[in-house]
Amino acid sequence: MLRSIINRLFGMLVVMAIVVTIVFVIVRVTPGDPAAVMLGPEASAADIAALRTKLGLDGSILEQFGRYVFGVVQGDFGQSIFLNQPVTQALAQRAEPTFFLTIFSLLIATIIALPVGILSAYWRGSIFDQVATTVAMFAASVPSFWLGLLLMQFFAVKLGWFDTSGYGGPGASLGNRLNHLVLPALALGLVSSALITRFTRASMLDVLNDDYVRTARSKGMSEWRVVLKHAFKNALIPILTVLGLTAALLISGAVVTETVFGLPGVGNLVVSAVLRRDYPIIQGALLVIAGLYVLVNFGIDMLYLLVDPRVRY
Amino acid sequence: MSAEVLTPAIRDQEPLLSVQGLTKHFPARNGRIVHAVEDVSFDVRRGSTVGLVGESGSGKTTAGRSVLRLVEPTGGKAIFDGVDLFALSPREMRSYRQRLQIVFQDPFSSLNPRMRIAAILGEALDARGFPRGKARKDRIAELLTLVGLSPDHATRYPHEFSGGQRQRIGIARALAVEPEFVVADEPVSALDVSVQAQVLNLLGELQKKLGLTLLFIAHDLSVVEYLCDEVVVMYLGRVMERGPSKQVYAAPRHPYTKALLATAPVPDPTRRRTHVPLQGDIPSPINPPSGCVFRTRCPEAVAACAEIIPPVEHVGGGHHVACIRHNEPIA
Amino acid sequence: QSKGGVIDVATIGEPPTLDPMASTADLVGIVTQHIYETLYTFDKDWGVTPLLAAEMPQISADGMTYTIPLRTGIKFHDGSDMNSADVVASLQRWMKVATRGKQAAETITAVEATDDNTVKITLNKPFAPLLSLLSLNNAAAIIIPSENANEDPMTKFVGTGPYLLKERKPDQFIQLARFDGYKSRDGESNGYGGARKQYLDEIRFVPVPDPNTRVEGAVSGQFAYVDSLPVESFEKISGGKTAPVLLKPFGWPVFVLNTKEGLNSDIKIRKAIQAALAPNDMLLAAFGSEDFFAVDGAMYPEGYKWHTEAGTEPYKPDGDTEAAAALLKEAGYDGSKPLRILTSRQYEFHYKMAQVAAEYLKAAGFQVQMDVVEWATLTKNRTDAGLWDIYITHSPFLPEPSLTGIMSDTSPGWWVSDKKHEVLGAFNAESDPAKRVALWAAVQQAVYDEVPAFKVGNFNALAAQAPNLKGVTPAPWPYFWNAYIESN
Amino acid sequence: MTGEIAPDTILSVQDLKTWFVTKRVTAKAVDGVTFDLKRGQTLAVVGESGSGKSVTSLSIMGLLSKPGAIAGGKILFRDRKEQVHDLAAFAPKDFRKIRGREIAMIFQEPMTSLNPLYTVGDQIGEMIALHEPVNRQEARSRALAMLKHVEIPDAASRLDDYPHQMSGGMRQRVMIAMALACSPSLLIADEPTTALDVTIQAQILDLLRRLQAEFGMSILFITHNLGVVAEIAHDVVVMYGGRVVEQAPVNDIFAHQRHPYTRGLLACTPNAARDIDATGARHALYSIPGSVPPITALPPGCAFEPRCEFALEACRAAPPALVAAGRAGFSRCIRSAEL
Amino acid sequence: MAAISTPMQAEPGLLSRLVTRRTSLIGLVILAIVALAAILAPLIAPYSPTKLSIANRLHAPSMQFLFGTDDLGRDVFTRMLYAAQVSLSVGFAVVVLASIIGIVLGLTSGFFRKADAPVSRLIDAMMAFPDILLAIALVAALGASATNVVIALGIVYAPRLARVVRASTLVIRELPYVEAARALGVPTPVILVRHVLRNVTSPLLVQGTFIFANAILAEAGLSFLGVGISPDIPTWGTMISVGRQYMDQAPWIMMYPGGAIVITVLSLQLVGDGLRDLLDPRLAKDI
Ligand SMILES: Nc1ncnc2c1ncn2[C@@H]1O[C@H](COP(=O)(O)OP(=O)(O)OP(=O)(O)O)[C@@H](O)[C@H]1O
Ligand SMILES: Nc1ncnc2c1ncn2[C@@H]1O[C@H](COP(=O)(O)OP(=O)(O)OP(=O)(O)O)[C@@H](O)[C@H]1O
Ligand SMILES: [Mg+2]
Ligand SMILES: [Mg+2]
Ligand code: NI
Repeated sequence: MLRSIINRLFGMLVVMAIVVTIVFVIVRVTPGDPAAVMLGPEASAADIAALRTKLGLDGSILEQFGRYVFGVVQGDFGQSIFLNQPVTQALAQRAEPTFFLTIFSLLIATIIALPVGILSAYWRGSIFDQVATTVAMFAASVPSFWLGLLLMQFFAVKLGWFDTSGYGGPGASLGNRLNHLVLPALALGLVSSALITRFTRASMLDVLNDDYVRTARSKGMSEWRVVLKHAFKNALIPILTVLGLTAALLISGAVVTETVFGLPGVGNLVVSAVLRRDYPIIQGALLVIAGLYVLVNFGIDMLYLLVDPRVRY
Repeated sequence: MSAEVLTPAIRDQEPLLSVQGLTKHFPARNGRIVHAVEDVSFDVRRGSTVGLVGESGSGKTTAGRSVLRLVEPTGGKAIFDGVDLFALSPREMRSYRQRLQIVFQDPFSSLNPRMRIAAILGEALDARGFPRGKARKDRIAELLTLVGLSPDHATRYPHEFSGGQRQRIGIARALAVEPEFVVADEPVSALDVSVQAQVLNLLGELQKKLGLTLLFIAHDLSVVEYLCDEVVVMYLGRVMERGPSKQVYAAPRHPYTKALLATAPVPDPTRRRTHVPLQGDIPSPINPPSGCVFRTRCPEAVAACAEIIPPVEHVGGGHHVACIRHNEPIA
Repeated sequence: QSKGGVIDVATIGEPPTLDPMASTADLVGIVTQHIYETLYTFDKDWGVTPLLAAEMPQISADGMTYTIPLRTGIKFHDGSDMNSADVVASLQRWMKVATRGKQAAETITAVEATDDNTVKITLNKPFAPLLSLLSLNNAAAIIIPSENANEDPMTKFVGTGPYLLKERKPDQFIQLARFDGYKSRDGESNGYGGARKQYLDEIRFVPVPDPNTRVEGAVSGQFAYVDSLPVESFEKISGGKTAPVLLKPFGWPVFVLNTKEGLNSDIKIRKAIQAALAPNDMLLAAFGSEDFFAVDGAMYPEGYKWHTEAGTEPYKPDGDTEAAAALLKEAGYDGSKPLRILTSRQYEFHYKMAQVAAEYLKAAGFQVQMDVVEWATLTKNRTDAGLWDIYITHSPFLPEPSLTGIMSDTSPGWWVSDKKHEVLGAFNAESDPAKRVALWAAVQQAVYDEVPAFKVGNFNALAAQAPNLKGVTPAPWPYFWNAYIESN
Repeated sequence: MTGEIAPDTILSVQDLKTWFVTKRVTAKAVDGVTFDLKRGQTLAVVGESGSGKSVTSLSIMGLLSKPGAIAGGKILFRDRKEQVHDLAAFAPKDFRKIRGREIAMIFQEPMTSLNPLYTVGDQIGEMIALHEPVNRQEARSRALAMLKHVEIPDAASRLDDYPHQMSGGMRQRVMIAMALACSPSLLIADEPTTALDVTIQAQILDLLRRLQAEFGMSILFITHNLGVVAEIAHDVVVMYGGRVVEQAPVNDIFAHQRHPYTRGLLACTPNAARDIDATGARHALYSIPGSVPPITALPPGCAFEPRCEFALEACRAAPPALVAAGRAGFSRCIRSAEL
Repeated sequence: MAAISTPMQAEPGLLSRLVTRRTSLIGLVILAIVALAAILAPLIAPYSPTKLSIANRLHAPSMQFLFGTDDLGRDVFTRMLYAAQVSLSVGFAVVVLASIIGIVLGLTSGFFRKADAPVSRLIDAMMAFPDILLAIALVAALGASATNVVIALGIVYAPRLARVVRASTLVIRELPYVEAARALGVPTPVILVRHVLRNVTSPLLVQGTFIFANAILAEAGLSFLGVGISPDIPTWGTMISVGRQYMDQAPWIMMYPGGAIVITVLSLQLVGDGLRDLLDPRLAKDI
């Protein structure tokens, strides 16, 4: 078992190596010059060239790649061109809102999705099922930014319950900061609850048809116990995978939502970095997010070990 | 009811196929090995039917597929008509393919659901370069008639047929290339009892009509006794006993064969079995027992059984046994 | 007017740097002018007035030597005193690092300290814009401690301004706090000049890059001051918790033409473009209502001393499609080569003007190709003459006309001609302000004759301000010394 | 709590109809099934795939899944207190008192019928805890005792195994242990040996026979293998197309079939003693022509009529009734007397 | 059973079975209407989608302008019709591109054991990027244009399809009919196309429908962030992104295209769901 964990870890490294390469390639073929942006509208070509040299943007692509990989391996993602600080620091500073946003929306999504999914699978074809499925499908069809805009318009602008944007000023309390996450988390959570609901329903349907559920019933236990103890625990295994996937989707959603709500998170950072041609930031963020995703998946694989006795790598 | 008498297979000819020391290992998790087939040898005479029986997981299917090189064997030889099939390059093997065919167990997954019957049979005809046009249409009709279907079934899709009919189509596909040798892998186990007999009769008929040589894989001992001239009994990848059906059934020499015959349920309430000779389960082929693989369940095992792998010995009349105690008189 | 209070100011984004020498971006200037100070600055009439200098310089008769007396007792944020050595080091850094400094460096032969509190600048020819260059807050000639002057990029943000940098969280806020050691000039405040009062305890600049989010923020009253709002949200803001502030006029959108390569190297084509464009529709589409723009061909609007109508006849508010078509024909344009308009959506009004312009250009017979790219790409691509024929930008009305982009031979557009050099040279060499106004008319005439760029008109800027925030003077680069919270 | 049921009978299914009604079709999966099961005896239900065996057993357990529902008939069951219930009229929650405690069930697929996430000890213990007031410890020791009953070698160490760690035969033993944990009076076994090898099948059959002697429960044994029937049954019910075509004591059925279908079934299984003569010549097997019709397209008359060599015009008109035939049996054939 | 006429309908009358499901029918009808509107746009649109008319800017919906006008005086209804053309074509093109890449990758890794590990790792790596983020980076890299958005989204969604194809291929590869073909000596490419590819169409169809829906949403997201299709090409996404500034004064500019997205994506999901229920044997077994 230890050996297979090591195997998986190795596989993870291979995936990360590919990720690093993909990231580098994508970012470096991008047109647009960070030096020109930094120097402002009236900079001269010579100034720009000088800055490029200083930023290490010269040399062949291969050289740049070599330097980059060398840095990454040492945990050095480079220096943000625009922000003039190490990429790791820039990312760390923005991790909090993204982290909480992801967690909250995942929580909201799960709290809505699991019960609804379970019940609509159980009452398959009932009015409840039809309504729940339709609502879920509706939620999955709404662009999250659009929902965010509507929520902002209503709760923040009309009712004034929340700030429209930002993440509190300097020294804002944690509570104050988290207050800024209510609307974005709601927008994201609602949209992603749809996916989890549908998936929960599907895997419950699957499991409810399994033989051991029939066995459980034949033992004379209550339906509720059949559903929760015997069916749901089995359905949970594929649902775990989807939760991992949703976490990735949420980061995607966060990119747009953070922009709508002006949250100083990683997503926002990436979008502005794209506009600012801040290569190291884009690389670093893509790398960290992809790395997190790979890690989350690894974690989920490990969770399987706990939940599912059949899995022995 | 008048039964048609079918001529039994021509005996005592050179074997069409001679399997020698066939071994197949599959890789398993964590670098371990599944010993699916281990040093299996048997001959199949031209025009005869050889039955391959054994419990689930004993390597029957793998042996059959290895001979056709549908899985690449790990070792051994399969001398077919004087040529070792295992020594052929993939390209050379292509030209042998149509001489050896296979019929599968599951009548549902053995036909591509998206192809019409004509296309399924046509694919087989293509394989031997059959020309297109009217001749092909006639040939398809002929094949369908041969297996007891109607020529106008050619335009239908597999899901429009019952299990028995599908099995007939599978047989027609195998026969389309006019093979000399057919592996029939449990062709009737998935069928309803009332249809099994139809398919068995068809196989018997075809064999006679076309002079086919048949390797018939089965679970069901009574079917093998009925259909096969010779029988090979396998257990955990190895041959326990083989020989002419009559002899093996009448006087089994290996404890495993005896146990199998004793446990097979017979539709006769007056002959109820009183004791169960075999205890326990078939061990894992990943680490089979040392020595005789059967010893862990063998009612007659002695300490020596764990020491040596019993050689397959000839006990007369083509009857072979792999048991160190086969000469001892046993109660 | 009491001390105290903290304000949040929403800005259009995160400044790329807090080193105002290193950037000409308006945003950098807005934020850093609170931290650093220059020797001179502008009063409310855009006249140059001393800031860290004790008074206006003594200019030698030949206009080649500037002797600048410094104020004494000025402290840097790190507690050290400012002296002439710091000023010399800072100006030298400026000439090396800042684009405007480099421009000035061409005429500057020496910067030296004559004593502890006097600095002398020697030129190789008269150069009238020098004082304006020293006064501007972007690519600014800020004064920093000499020991920091060797740094590039700058890592210690130490200035003499009324507010010092307390904390910066990129993309979250830049927190400035009152500098207790600040020594204000005496007397009244006058524009950027005169006394600077430090009522507020803290000023926080919060980047809100999305204009709509800024609007929402303004409406919901989340910020004390919101900069750079889309003018069309005027009404919406009026209904909200902060009051709209219209800065009228703020600046001018401009279509810069590539005189170096491609279609627009032919002056006839440039003339055709000049005739084809219809500023009226372009501005209306871009700014929504006449309240927010003015159709005006003069390069400086009325109210500026530089205002003149000289040469503006070709500027036709509704365009002259026929004249343009005729010019095109004369130029022998066959429509096979597209006119490439390079623009971005960073500023939505650029893009809208481009869309309307494209329609008018097509009507005149042009084949038009719109290259809508990100601002970052635009700033890169515009430096490559092979990539574009027109690019769109805008500028505030700079206090010194010669600082305008097209006046530089090397800035994208690359307008170079004998006529230009003649009129601009005369303008730059003249140091008498009155005479310079007359000379400017000739420059404007040349711009209209040779069409290196097309000025679309004047536009207003919208900001929003909390009702209890007082003492903020509307300005293109808003500043918050002198501002205070009115307690009720 | 009604019903006519003989005193020695524990289960009496009377004209049971279980239909699957959808918008498009009505599948009469069970359409008039009648049989009696005597106390302490084994009744085998044989029939080919799709003949309605499983649906019958699920109807008895109240485990039908949508859209299946009982459309008519009675399922009279005598519980331990000698009370007779009509299970066909039970509400879902009434079944909870019956299942596990009075009637237990084992299924065809030992591989999938146990919950993969719980140990076998937990699953047997759960059955006990559901019906009897025991604490964890007791449940566990009872589970262990049951494992020993079903002859699992080294039972104590297997108690904490997960199902996937066991072979098919072992799992089926666990299923049996679980089913018998609360000593039900009726055990329904739906093809419990079909998925197993012959050697294992023999072990399981043997085990069931011995447990029956020990626990005294009645067994409703579903299979399609006539050999197995001969091994284990006291009485036999033959089903075809959702109907009972013949019921008789086991010896009678094999000796003398009163329905052409039963006769055909027996004739078509190869039997070397019968089908190969002394010279080694092989006779063609008897075969029933055609194939089993889909349940949704049964002929209007006798379901077997299209394949029957004895069919008459009258067979086509209406389904024949189940009539007494032979010593103690019934047959659904108008010519049963002639056979 | 009646003989069936076209080979694509080996699953007999997929369409006809689909329309018997109420929800799928609703989805199909909406889709048909949207598609028809898109195709017939030049015929039914009352105005030009590109011609500016500054004088008419920000007209509220009225009889003259059904859905009002936008900031440059263009008729929103007209633009929505043309936007449907672009949004649907983008979505469809993404599906086609993703399918091509996905099929190649999926078949390769599913059928050839040697290729499985490297290709699977590549797929894993690509799946590690959140879709919008990867799309943004790709569009930024390639330059913002409709073609590049399609390419970027195609690349983003290809791994998902590849996984579906791979999973099905792994199953089909082991099926007896594939083995039968091998036993007959049918060449591998033929087996791949005739036996494997044909039988992965069902899961591909289901997944493709959902990717179609996702692609429309993603395109809107990209355009909203300003890194998508050039805003002078009307798509629902670009329309919202322009309309956002006028959310207050002229909510119709963003409301109608937003509604169009919701409805179209919803109907695609309804159809996809229906298809899955019909084609996915796991769920089909109890219908
Ligand atoms: N492709 C494979 N990879 C790994 N192991 C395999 C593979 N095919 C078969 N095996 C293993 O090889 C052994 C023999 O299998 P095989 O299918 O030949 O048995 P069989 O006698 O045909 O059984 P059955 O009666 O169930 O068909 C089994 O343990 C099986 O799990
Ligand atoms: N949920 C269902 N919906 C519709 N028809 C069903 C359903 N369950 C069973 N049937 C039908 O009822 C008929 C009888 O099925 P049943 O499972 O009882 O057969 P069986 O005799 O147990 O067969 P097998 O030997 O294959 O287990 C079959 O034709 C089957 O298709
Ligand atoms: Mg097999
Ligand atoms: Mg059944
Ligand atoms: Ni006879």
